[in-house]
Amino acid sequence: MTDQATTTRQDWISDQEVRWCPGCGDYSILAAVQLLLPELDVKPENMVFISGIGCAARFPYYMETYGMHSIHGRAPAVASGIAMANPDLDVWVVGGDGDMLSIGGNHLIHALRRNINMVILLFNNQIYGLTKGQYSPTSEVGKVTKSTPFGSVDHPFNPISLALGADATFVARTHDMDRKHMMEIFRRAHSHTGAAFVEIYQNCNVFNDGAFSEITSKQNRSSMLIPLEHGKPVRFGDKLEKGVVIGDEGARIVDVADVGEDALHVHDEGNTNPGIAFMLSRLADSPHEPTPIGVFRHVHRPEYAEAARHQLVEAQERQGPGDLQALLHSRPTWEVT
Amino acid sequence: MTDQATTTRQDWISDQEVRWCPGCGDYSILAAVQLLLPELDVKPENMVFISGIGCAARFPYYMETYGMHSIHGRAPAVASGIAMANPDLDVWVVGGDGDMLSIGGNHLIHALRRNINMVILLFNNQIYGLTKGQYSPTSEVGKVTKSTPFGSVDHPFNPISLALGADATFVARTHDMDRKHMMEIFRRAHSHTGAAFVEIYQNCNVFNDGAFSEITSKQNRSSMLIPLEHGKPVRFGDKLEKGVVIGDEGARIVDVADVGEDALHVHDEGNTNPGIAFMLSRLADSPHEPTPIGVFRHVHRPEYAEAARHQLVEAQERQGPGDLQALLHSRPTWEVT
Amino acid sequence: MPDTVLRPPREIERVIIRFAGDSGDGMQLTGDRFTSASALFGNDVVTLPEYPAEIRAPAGSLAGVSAFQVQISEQPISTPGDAPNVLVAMNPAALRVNIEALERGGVIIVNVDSFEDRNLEKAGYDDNPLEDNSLDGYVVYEVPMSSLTRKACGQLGVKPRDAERSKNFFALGLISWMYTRPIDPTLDFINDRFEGNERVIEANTAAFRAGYNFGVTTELFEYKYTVKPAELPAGTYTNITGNTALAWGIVAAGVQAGLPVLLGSYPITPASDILHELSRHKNFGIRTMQAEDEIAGIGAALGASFAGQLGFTTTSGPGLALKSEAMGLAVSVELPLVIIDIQRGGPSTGLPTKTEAADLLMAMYGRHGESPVPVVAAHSPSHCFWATIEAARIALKYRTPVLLLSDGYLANGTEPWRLPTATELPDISVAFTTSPNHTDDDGNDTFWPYKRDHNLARPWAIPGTPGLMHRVGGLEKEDGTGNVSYDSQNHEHMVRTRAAKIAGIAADIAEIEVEGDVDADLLVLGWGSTLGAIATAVDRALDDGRRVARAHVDHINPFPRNLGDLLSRYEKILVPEMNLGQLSKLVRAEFLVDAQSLTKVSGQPFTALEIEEAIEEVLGD
Amino acid sequence: MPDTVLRPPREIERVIIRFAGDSGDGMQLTGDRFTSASALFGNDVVTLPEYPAEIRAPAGSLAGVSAFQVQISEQPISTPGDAPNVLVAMNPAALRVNIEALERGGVIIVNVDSFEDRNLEKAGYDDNPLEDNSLDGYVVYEVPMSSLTRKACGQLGVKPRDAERSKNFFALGLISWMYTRPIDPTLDFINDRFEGNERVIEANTAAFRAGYNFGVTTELFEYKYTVKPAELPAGTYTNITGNTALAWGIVAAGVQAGLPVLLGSYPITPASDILHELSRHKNFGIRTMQAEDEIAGIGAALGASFAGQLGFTTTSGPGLALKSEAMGLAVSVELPLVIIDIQRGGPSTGLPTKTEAADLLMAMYGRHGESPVPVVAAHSPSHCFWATIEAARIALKYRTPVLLLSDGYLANGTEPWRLPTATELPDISVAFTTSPNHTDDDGNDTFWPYKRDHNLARPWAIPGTPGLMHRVGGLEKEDGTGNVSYDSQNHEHMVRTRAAKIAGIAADIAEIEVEGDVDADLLVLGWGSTLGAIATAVDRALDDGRRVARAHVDHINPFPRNLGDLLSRYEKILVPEMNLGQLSKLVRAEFLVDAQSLTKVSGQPFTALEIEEAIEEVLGD
Ligand SMILES: Cc1ncc(C[n+]2csc(CCOP(=O)(O)OP(=O)(O)O)c2C)c(N)n1
Ligand SMILES: Cc1ncc(C[n+]2csc(CCOP(=O)(O)OP(=O)(O)O)c2C)c(N)n1
Ligand code: SF4
Ligand code: SF4
Ligand SMILES: [Mg+2]
Ligand SMILES: [Mg+2]
Repeated sequence: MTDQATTTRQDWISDQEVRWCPGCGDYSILAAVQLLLPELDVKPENMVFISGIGCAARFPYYMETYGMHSIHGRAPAVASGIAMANPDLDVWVVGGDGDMLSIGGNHLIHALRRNINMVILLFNNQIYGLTKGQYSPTSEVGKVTKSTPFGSVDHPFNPISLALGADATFVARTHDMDRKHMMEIFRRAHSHTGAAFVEIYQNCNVFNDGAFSEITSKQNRSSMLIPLEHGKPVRFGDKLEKGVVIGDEGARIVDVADVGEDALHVHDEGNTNPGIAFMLSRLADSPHEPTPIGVFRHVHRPEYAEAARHQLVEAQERQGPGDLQALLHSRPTWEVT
Repeated sequence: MTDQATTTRQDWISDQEVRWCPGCGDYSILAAVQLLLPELDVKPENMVFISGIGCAARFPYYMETYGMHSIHGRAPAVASGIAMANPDLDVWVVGGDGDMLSIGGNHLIHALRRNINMVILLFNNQIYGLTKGQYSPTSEVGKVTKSTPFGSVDHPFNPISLALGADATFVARTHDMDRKHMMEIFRRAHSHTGAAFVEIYQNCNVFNDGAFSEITSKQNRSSMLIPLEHGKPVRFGDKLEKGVVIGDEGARIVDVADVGEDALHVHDEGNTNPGIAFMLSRLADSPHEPTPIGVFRHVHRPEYAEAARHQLVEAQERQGPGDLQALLHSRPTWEVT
Repeated sequence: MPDTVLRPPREIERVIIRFAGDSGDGMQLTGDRFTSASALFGNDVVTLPEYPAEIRAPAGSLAGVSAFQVQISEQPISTPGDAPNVLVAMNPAALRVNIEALERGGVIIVNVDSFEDRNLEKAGYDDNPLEDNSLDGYVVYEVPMSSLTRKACGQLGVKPRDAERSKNFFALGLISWMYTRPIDPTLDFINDRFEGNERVIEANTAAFRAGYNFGVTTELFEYKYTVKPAELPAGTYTNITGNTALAWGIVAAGVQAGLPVLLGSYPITPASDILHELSRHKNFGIRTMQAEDEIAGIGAALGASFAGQLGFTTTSGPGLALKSEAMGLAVSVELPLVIIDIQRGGPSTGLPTKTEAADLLMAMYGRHGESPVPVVAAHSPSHCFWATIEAARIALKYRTPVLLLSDGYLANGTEPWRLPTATELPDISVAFTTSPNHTDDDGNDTFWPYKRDHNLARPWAIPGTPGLMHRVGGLEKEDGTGNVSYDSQNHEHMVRTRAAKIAGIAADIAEIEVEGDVDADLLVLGWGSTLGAIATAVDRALDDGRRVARAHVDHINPFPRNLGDLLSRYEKILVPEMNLGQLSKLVRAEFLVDAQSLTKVSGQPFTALEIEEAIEEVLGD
Repeated sequence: MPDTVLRPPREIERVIIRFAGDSGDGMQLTGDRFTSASALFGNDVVTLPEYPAEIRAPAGSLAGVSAFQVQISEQPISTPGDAPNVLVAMNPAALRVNIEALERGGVIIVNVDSFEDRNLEKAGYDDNPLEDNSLDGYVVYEVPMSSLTRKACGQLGVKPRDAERSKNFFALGLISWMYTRPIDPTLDFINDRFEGNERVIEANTAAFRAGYNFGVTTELFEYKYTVKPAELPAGTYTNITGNTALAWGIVAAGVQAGLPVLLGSYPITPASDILHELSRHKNFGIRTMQAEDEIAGIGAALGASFAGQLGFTTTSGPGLALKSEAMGLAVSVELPLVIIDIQRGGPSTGLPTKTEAADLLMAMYGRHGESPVPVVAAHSPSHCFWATIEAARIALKYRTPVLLLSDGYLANGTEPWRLPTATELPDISVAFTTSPNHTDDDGNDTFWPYKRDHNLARPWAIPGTPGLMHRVGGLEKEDGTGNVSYDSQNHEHMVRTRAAKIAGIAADIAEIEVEGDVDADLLVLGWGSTLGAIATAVDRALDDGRRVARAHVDHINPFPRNLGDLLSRYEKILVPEMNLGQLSKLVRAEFLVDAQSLTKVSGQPFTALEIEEAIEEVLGD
């Protein structure tokens, strides 16, 4: 199987029974990944999935690849070590909004600024699933959960803004109701050299059902999702009657009829300045308003593991390969006879 | 002393000998704070300085206030507890770029998103001082330090961008060479309700001397610092010949003569959309180009501790003050006689 | 509902019933209701719930089995019992997972409707166990619960799929009949719990009555039973889990200390419920902060303590590991703080929903440097209340972080608790320092934050107090002044003083008491949640004429001052523990006694039988 | 430089010199140079540097004093000596801080220029100690080092302020003359170190010669001394600090394992130098990652181990506390990993620049659940090299995280080290698993990640290996398959198996050996950096005719297999420790022997005298 250049979906399915709740959005994300991989030129033995703890973080068990279900919040750190150790590996990090934005927020932003080669899939269900329903750093203010019976009082993160604030080189958003879109975004993320951050709106039908349905349900999508496509004006709506313009106040939604097509912002994911991408990320503060999806940013910057490896090569070229005896004798020595 | 409404600088100086290296920028920041406080209507006993570990983090010892020199990276967390416990206290957090952006990055961004009432002073010297000179998450790529003898390979954070990405409500930058500017910014930060984030460019003359001198030295300031002033066009240069415009590519520096005064961006710190502030934060990637200083953002959003307290008041109004016996009997009971 | 079984109910002293089904089947609710009804009836009751680790494992799978065991008794009891006498199995997987625990010859009541091919296969049965004689040693009752429930509800117009959801109430009705339980409490409960949802109330009521009537009318069952009320000390009782008792203990500690409480916590099984419970009691002035992680949780709690509140933080093993460094800070700044660890199966993520008591040595030593903290352990669900107040008392009086240990078994298990009256609760309040406590060489009054009282506790002067401004921190401090000091002798003095402060608490805690045969050769020494199993085992051994004593340590650091003496009086010491021998290590090191370990690390509490057998083995004959 | 002192140098066996001055005075460099020159000359040398905690405390203050003690000897020695014989004090603060340590009657050489009012005041002297007879018991030499240096340099046109910077070389020159040290190594050093900066080379050289000549020409000093070369085993020697030896040990472990090394680390005193040193050796294929915190550091190292590299992480106490949870994961996933803790004064931030050995119990037990890890301790600067290789050997062979303990004293102290040849280094390589290791029920070849070898180690199959894809994690795993398992019996089995694996290492490590009087009544048992002081003390006691033996444990978990036996042979056991008795607790619990503690927690290593006195006390007379 693994010697052939091509794989089938079946090759990526491990023998472990999938144990998410029936109806959980995690299933469709898993399917999207398992359907995509056969389309890429990758081998299961070179693929490593690393996760922290949470429902989402069970992901690696279901993949017939190498994997580690590590500890809560630390997946980006473990994955960094793997990416540094072996450039031939395809390292994917999977985790929930609690795992990667609450306890693990720091490792996430540092992996992003370092631009270390890995695909990071953030399953954002705006809730703690595995611990049975507490609010998360992406839950909306006022959220009533087990730990906030009178409503939460803290303002949530906008994960796309946070990633851009950390100067991530690849930043995208997709959702669990659109397999094709997920596959396309994952494909793009995989092709990126560096840290590719993908936020996936994921429905937890047990503890936060319908959190995204206002924007992701079939009937609402065209009016509530704003697809970002490189080189194209940003438009949406049933008849593409809405669009986005950038002004002195930020990005805002307009009727195309009011401003004219030419005034629309033309999306440039390769803009080295993340300012516009950041503005786009602020179009929606919560999944109850028209929300951009797609690739916000995709730029090139030296990759950390490669740069580190490069220093090793340079050192060898400069100093020759390591010679232990020479090292031991590198400080002043004397002989006793 | 502390009974009087007014204080003098002397009232804010503790009896502990200041032990930073001679010439360290920390001295002037300490002086700025100790000079400012007498101008504010505050009492030493209501003032609490919390820090982590690092040279900067020694700050509380030198203030004749309450204070805790906690552990590396955790000051925002400890300060959060204090701010929640007692709204009458003025809580200040002080730390270095290692303390608050490396090990403590997560607590920082969470304090900012929660908007919990405290002034956060980040002493950014782009180096680890206390541990004698390793690079930090704000050091430029290629930095040669003890831990990176062949140059660092990771891309630094832009602290202002990061704070804006975390949706901070007050974000400002100042530097240790301009006492007046520092005092003004600290005053503004102090008057803010919520988390006020202030990045201070601070010279570590022992391990990273002159890191900011290209922009902060007296002779360079006018051409290299871009003052942000609310309601005013963003201009700088000896003769204010330069200005900033916002365009479809982001913010950029122009010759005023080329674009005309009216095209200049008029700074609005109260813009609820942080997009423009973010763009301004990207004007300079390092302190070797013209760099904005001043207040990037200052908006109102409910403060966390106050919102939490409000829930207590509401609960008491709804349920009456807590009655322990009633609580104990709140589940089904039965009598044994 | 007249009873057509002619024979009067047989009186039995106790019965152990285990309800088992798919996680979706509502077995926890069923068990809980049966328990409450029995408690209200006056029995002594102890429970042991068991959840699967997955939120919702696939229906019908072995991983998805959820169970709830309860012992009801006319005698005071302290465990949920060893082997169940009765197993209610709602599907083949539930039977398969639980059959091993059932006593030989015990009663099995199955929902026969669920024993069809698909479910049998999911449970890994090649043949239907109801048909292949594999259950020959047991008394098996096959009850078509699903279909009978559907029928009962169908009359109300409930759709079959929805009706099926009520089948746990059918089972509850049947068992309620079988053990002559009062039915009103359950009917009331249904009305309360599902208020506003008439359809569900009707369906559940119908199912419950159908189950009850099934017992009444069919002749399937030979007997019904009754368990008389237990003779418990007079008082008002409630049935309580350890986590609720602990949360209430936190509330009570705040009230009895006269201080607002701040809980800084991060969710983790099996501790989260404490956060949940406390967050409902804001009218007590309790602040709960769901922090970004465990370190922030303890950091915020310590900050609150610095500001003059009573800081708590709750967690389980992985979270406690993360708090290590901050606990060291709390030791150094000497502020009151209670850290609560609800232990679960380890190492690492381990078995999150199973119990274990293997964090003891981490509690003792899991910090760098010499960093002593008092350690208190709860020994039963209701004791979680008292242990919490005790931990807070020590924290406040000695200005020290205190570690309180509970475990998953106590957390979710229940027992009837005689509610204390206001006067039974200790006053644990302490005074803040509000004026200078020292006169300097020049005769000026000044404040020394590290000038200690006779308990070696330092003053607690909180921000907002004029004139007492001071700084604390994790660097070593000069004795008295609290200024940073790198002086050798001062450090030596401070390290030893901090140790002496904690050791000195021994004078301020209860002596340990021996139960059983005081003059026996063998002492069974326990800590934590093993109390019930040990007490039962020792009682049984005594009943069998064995000479055995027992003692239980609730304070592990420092130990009760008479513990050494006590241990020296017994030739043999047996220490049952849900770890590989951690308390045993401590007493061996401290008292040089040859304590023998009885260890169990299966995620399950000890049964009394296991301890009884170990006692027999040690005693020989 | 002809010597005008007529008398020939007096031969002495050893001398202990302490150089002390302001942090800005370059005392570390001076001490280091004197040490190197002496080592090159053939003496045995052991050093003890002491830094202030502040980067640069105010000049002239007590807090700013930096000192460097060195013992040079013609006999093999193992400590920097107890009380210095000679104190070089560059300013009043240095005198004040260090005078207490000096032997009664010892020599004090002061830079008299610095004894002016401002400096005296900063040092807290009311009167000038050089004038108030307070130094009467000592031999005091007042040397105007600043002015003489200024003069010597002035001739080269160096500005007085700059010249003053060279005064440490004046002191070095003077002491070099006094102890008849060769001067060429120092002149060479100056040329090397300051290459490219001619001005500085000239100034330092001039100052050094001026100091030397001051000894030669003035008649201030009655004698000069010489210490003959020591008789050390033949070989090539270098003078090495513990941290350098440790870093080289990491390099060597990688070479001897045939694996690339990844160090994931976060800077912290006194461990940072290991990161610094390793980051210079990239040509060995060593990756060093300065992580965002300690957790990321160990996380990355574990990731590298998973990917087939040799993962290391270095830290000190506060960082080790933070790594607790991740170490538990490493225990659970059973991958090779070496965690290195350079202990410092605690608790909390404590005394970052001072030594202590109080993290032992945290190393043993600082993780939740039953989470055993091997613990190895280094006992001298050069032993840090060997202990690192040994830790890596165990980690690789048994697929386990291993904790290696060193401390601030070893880290910065030096000793001459006979460099090993290539053949003296062990081969610690292990093989990756590259093909299926199991046949399933259907006869198919498959890979079981938790099928163990005879050492109970699981296979190490790394990403990139076709056909062996598998997942590991922190949840409990089924024996063999490694699939997640919540089964009770499996958990019990796995907990005990992990414990057995670590315990089994006892068969694979050296037995502990006794030195001294094997048949004595008293055994002095040590671990870690106390070795030198213990050995010296025991030797002296033996010289005094005392009957005493000693043994030193380098493996603390598991203990050497003969330790119990050994301990049982001695009536009395004394355990000197730089903590409050941690090893003592372990041996008492394990072997039920009445080990007595001798404890010191002052941030300073033991002196041999302290141990000698304790031996005397225990032995009585
Ligand atoms: C150190 C630690 N703290 C807490 C937990 C408990 N815990 C497990 S998963 C989780 C959060 C789950 O939420 P999220 O990451 O959003 O994942 P989801 O379940 O929603 O997919 C928590 C708090 C843990 N396992 N370890
Ligand atoms: C848990 C922990 N890790 C590491 C350290 C060591 N440490 C102390 S301060 C510091 C960084 C100092 O840099 P920064 O925060 O930028 O402060 P500065 O000294 O530059 O003001 C480090 C790594 C520590 N004290 N605690
Ligand atoms: S709890 Fe929510 S996120 Fe977790 S498996 Fe169930 S539906 Fe999915
Ligand atoms: S090391 Fe740098 S930051 Fe620290 S006190 Fe000295 S000059 Fe200031
Ligand atoms: Mg989630
Ligand atoms: Mg810094």
